Amino acid sequence: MADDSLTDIYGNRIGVACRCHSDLCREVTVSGPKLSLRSVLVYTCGVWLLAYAAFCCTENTAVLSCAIILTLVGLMVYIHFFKVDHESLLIIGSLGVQLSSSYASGRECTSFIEMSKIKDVVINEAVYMHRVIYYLCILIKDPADPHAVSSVLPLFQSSKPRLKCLIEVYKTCQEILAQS
Amino acid sequence: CGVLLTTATFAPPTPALVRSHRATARAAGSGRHRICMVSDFFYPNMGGVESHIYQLSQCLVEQGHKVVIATHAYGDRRGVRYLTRGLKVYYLPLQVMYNQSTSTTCFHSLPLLRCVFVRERITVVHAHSSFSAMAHDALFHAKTMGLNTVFTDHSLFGFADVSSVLTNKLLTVSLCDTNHIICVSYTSKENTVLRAGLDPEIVSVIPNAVDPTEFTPDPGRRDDSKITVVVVSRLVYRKGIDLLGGIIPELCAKHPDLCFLIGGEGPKRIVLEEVREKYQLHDRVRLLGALDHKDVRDVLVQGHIFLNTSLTEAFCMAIVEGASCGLQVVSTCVGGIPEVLPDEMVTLCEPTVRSLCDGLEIVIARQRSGSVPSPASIHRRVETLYTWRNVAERTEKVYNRVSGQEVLSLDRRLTRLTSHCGSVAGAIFAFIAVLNYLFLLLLQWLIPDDVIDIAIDGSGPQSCWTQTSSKKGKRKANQIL
Amino acid sequence: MVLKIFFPQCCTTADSGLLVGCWIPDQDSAVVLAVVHYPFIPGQVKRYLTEIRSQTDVDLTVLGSWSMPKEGQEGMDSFLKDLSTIFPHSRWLQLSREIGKRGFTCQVVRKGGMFLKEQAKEGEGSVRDENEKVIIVHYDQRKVMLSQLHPVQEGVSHSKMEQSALRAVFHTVAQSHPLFFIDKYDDGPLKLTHWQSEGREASIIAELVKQGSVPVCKLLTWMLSLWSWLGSIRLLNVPPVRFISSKLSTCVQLGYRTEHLQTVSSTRKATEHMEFMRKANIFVSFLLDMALGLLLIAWLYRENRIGKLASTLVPVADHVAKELRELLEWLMGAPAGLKMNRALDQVLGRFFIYHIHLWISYIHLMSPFIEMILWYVGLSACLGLTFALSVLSDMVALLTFHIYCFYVYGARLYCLKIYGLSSLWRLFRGKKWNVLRQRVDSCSYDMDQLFIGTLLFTILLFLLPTTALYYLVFTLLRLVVVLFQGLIHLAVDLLNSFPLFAMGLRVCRPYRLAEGVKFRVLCEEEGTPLHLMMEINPIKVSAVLQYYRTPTYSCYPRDSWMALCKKLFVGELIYPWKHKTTKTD
Amino acid sequence: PPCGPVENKKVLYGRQPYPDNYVDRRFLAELRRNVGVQQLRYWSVAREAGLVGQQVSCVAVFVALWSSLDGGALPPAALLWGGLLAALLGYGLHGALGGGTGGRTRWADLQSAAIFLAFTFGFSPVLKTLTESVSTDTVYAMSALMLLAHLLFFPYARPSPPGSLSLNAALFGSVCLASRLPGALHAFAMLTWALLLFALWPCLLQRLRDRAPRAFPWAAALVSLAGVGGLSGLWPGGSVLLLLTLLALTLACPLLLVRLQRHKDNIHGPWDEAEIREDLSRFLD
Repeated sequence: MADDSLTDIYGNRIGVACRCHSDLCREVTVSGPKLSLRSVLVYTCGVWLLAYAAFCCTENTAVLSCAIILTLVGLMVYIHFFKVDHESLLIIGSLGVQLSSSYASGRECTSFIEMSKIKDVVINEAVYMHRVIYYLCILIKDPADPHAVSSVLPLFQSSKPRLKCLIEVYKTCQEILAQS
Repeated sequence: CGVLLTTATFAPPTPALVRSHRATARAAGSGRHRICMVSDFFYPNMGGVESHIYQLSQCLVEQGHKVVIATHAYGDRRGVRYLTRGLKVYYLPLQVMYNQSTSTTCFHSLPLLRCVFVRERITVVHAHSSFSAMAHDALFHAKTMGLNTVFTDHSLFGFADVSSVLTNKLLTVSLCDTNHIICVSYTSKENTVLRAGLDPEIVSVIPNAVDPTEFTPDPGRRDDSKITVVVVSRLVYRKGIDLLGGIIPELCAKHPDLCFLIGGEGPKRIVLEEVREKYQLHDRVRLLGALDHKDVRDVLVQGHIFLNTSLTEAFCMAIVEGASCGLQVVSTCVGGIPEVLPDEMVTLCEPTVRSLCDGLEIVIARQRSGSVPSPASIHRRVETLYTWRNVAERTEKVYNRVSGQEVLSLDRRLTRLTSHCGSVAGAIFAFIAVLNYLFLLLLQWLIPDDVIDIAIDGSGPQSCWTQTSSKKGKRKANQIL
Repeated sequence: MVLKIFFPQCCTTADSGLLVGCWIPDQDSAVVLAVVHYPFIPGQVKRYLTEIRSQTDVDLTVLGSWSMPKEGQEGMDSFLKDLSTIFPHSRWLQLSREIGKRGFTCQVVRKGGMFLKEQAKEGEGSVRDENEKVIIVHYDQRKVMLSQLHPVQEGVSHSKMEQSALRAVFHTVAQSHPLFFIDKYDDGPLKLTHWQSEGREASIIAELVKQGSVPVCKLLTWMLSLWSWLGSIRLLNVPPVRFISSKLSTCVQLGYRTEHLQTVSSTRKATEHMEFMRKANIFVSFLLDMALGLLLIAWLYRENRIGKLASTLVPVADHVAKELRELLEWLMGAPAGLKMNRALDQVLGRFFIYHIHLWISYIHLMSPFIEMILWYVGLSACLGLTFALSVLSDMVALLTFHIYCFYVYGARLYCLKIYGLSSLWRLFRGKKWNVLRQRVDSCSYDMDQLFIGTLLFTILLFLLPTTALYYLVFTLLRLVVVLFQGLIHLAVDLLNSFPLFAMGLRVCRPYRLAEGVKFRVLCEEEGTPLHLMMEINPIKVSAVLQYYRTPTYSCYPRDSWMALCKKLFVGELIYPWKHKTTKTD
Repeated sequence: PPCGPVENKKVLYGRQPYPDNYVDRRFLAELRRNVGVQQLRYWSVAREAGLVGQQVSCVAVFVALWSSLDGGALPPAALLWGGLLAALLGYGLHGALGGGTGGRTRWADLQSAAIFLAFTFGFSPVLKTLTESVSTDTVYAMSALMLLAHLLFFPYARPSPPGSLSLNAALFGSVCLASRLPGALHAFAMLTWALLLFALWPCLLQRLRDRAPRAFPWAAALVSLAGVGGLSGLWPGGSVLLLLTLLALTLACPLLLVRLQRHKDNIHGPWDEAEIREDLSRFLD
């Protein structure tokens, strides 16, 4: 399923890999665009130039050191908390679905949803940032009423693949869900 | 993260289906249109415009057209929903300003509406109601994007005061380059032609309709030991509630067996309450408060006479509904009302207490003598007068005509605006049109059309809405209606 | 159906034997708890299982067999199959490991009825179920046993609990706690492999501490009951005393501390997780508080710091008074070129200056005793840092009482003016406020009403700037004091409510507080079932704060900033505390 | 285009033999222009405009009085006596014109008068300090604004119960002006006159207009004359300006209105919202 033509909703290329561990267990990994060195450099240079301009005006070296610390901390915070490297979805038949997203710094956020709580996996439409997009989501059962949906959990929130990719993932999910 | 959730779901489309969508991306002229209805007024709001849009869309879907509806978000109801037969409704998050109408800036709604038009591959944009800012915005954007436009006017306007002068100017601007306009009655057509300075040839008269199966008579429900007059309307000045406040004591004094059943809510309720208080009519005048659409029929069938006291009305759906339930109709003779029902089915009066009382007395006397036709026969007659299928067929003709026309290019549009709308307003709106076009170019650069996913059709020739695959959507639709 | 077998990590290298564990009803999963090694006598195994079953709530059974082939030990298969006839079961698991392979295979033998037995010509009384798929989930027995799944569900009956396989697994492993305390090296008749609790010796010390804490707790409880009896006697419940004590933060803090100590010292064993955590949190923050308080005392009572403090206090008060007097004099002139009403200005200014005079003479009257008061007050720190801070807050409140008075006068005057002006403004426009309909109605006034209303309106309007300026200045002063007090309250609240124990647990033993689990695919070998590793997903730090925060008064919703600004504009009084008590009374 | 003997009926039920956008010759046949527009006559308009003129003059009279009091040309006692005389005369005239007292007894009138006098007298010393720190320009600007507001919001159609906003604005302006006067008695006299001019005079004028329509223009002319005359002693340029304004208001503006009447083009048709012409409040009272 490694397809080069898959893009996210902004038209950036994304990588999608599907691993088949057994007929009960699939893992789909969607990796967004890598942190580009160019943009990092551009931002860093921008901040430093600003700092240098401020330094020329104020003649205070604290401005420069401040700018350096600011860029470093900002980069670290961005890498650690915001920049998602890849998101993966591990579906284990009759056990549950595990969502994990790894950040560029290597931090990983994982959550596991048991099969007994999952009502279905569906493709849905939503209004997002002045456009209407498709997204994949898990419908969570209402514990009080097994036929009702208590909440909706969107998948691939940061990579936001387009419909073509979503349909592939959807089919994979449905295959496993149908078995159990 | 700002994701707004929707509730409807659908089954997986096969890849072959998706491909076929792409292949027929611009298959206009095949007799099947992809229509986007835009209005601020739609369910869960209730009223004439709302049910017009819904019923018309349903009939068009039945004819094999693809229809989507765009409206603004109502409270929690935002995102995308599906109604019966895969009719898709976009509840877009636009700010509501006054009376359920959104604010207009001519720009801020462009990104969302463009996204809807592109992903649904819309060919005709059909806007409804001149009170709806979103409808005018959509017309403006659709023309910028080179789509054909149709506008339906549901209301009448005067020419006397300052506010109507301003709104008429805006209507002139909005309609001067719209392909076709639909009015609901001949009076409404004259009014619209005068207000917007239009060529009457591009204005069609297509009336509203009533779903006759929803309004069936049930003579067993009414109490024949007395005579009941039913009024169902919003209790506002324009509906002539002040007149009603004069009629009630006059007639109740004369006829001890007369009862009034009044459904609806509004600021003029206080007038009716005061009348009821003063003349001690608590057992004979019942105020039911706001009614759900589904309860209207149950109220109507309890009465013998339907009374309409409106002071202005483009096309009065209420009297058709009343007649469809087999009631005798008494109405004021204003606006398009004389065109609506044949003379033998309605008693028309001047909008004064005296005249309305006289009209009611005639009907009461007729009712007493038993010389009125039976409710069932009246219903059978009304059934043939207005049907949504007829409305849809006539609207379809308008679409066919419109889709053959070319949309004005920007330079011709500017010429039209400046020549047609007066020098000042024309210049201003020509400038706005240019800005809007530039904004569209910017959006197309930021998110090119081919990055926007083509939506899976819920209705139309390639509809994936089938009985088996859409149980959930069906259930949701039933909850909505 | 898919069968899930939860297999402890420590048993993967165990010798061959019987799998002991339990089936989880409805969920189609089995939890393996231990392996019983050869040789054993079946009767003994059965007796042992019933013994354990009586100790725990777990329905412990023999699940199947485990074979771990070693060099020179072949041909166990037939023996293992024979075992299935000895122990009653509906499904018999046969897990076997092969030499040189990491994964192991599993066969499920389902017991058939008589009919099936005849059909299957093998004559073994069982039928192999080929369709059944198996997932083997490895888990760390110790971590699973000790961890607590969140959100905590306690006191909820099993029927109401959501049907969750994982929760059931965690519950089972935690319940079979007694199983793991049987020593590996005991010369019992059975040899088992499972996670082994270590350090009996350390637990002896813990036991001793537990035993010793009981009389301490009893003593504490008795003292506390005495204390609360003292608090409940009639004298302290007279309205003014109660009002004052509810406004003094020291008294409030005293109340909290008593309540906390009562919780900690109750001799009843904390059986439920939340209760235990609450006790532990309170105890740890109490200890920290005491330690900080003692540190403060150690610093304060050295090198005559109290004396120095006292000697600076009076000049500071003098200085403040002088500044205030200057401020008032500035206000009585033409401050910032504003157009004030001179007569009103003078009256207000003199009134306030007189107040300052009163206050400063009171301070001077007190000055000989200040050092002594400070010395005694400083001792309160031995009750904990929170007490010292609360006392400080109260002292600030008392010492800035004049500012509070100014503020109240200013606010009342201003409030009255605003109220009058707003209603007269409506009269000015020919409107009035309809109380019944909650809206502004138009109204035709009499001519004399209009005349007097306008006269008053004019006068009030021209006097407004003067009052507003006084109000503004004193509100700013008051806000500074309130801000200071608020900071102190925040610190006290943090010390009181911070779940220190839970936080420590989260940092040092992340598996103890679990948000859920995560799975890792272990190995994929042809012919073996899917092997997953189940790891504990520790709870987020923010969630720890949310769950285990000791509730205090700051948890109640506060005024929003908009509401505060509106109050300030209208001239309502603002306080650092909530009017919680007045509402409930 | 269909052509046949079938006439296109203007009804919506039943199918027509024409397309939906067909325009027949009766299209816009019911359009009416300028329905029910009443023709204005110059002199009646001018007569009504006299009311506006006299109200402007009232303000001028008030300003003239204040100015002469401020300059010391007029002693406050004389003004008070004059006020008393005017009040008594006016009250007598009001009574003489009859037409019912509107439910007010003499006792109530006396009470009101007592309240006016007591409050004004009580507050007039306070007034003096009130605007002390406010600069004179500000006070003048505020008074001018308020008197202008009085003129703008005055209920010219029916001046008898004076409109709250206009009366209040006038009183506010006069309090501002009175606070600039040298003494408490001055302020008291000024406020009394404000009351006479802005509150009581319109009532009398309304009574005059109802009962003695012939006397009304003369009363208006008298006030106008008083305004012009009063101002001429203090500021001749101002009086000329006032005279011109009065002329423009009473003579030129009505002429303009009558001339513009010809260009009126009001469209009416069946789409107009029906008006309720009858008085429906009779059902509720």
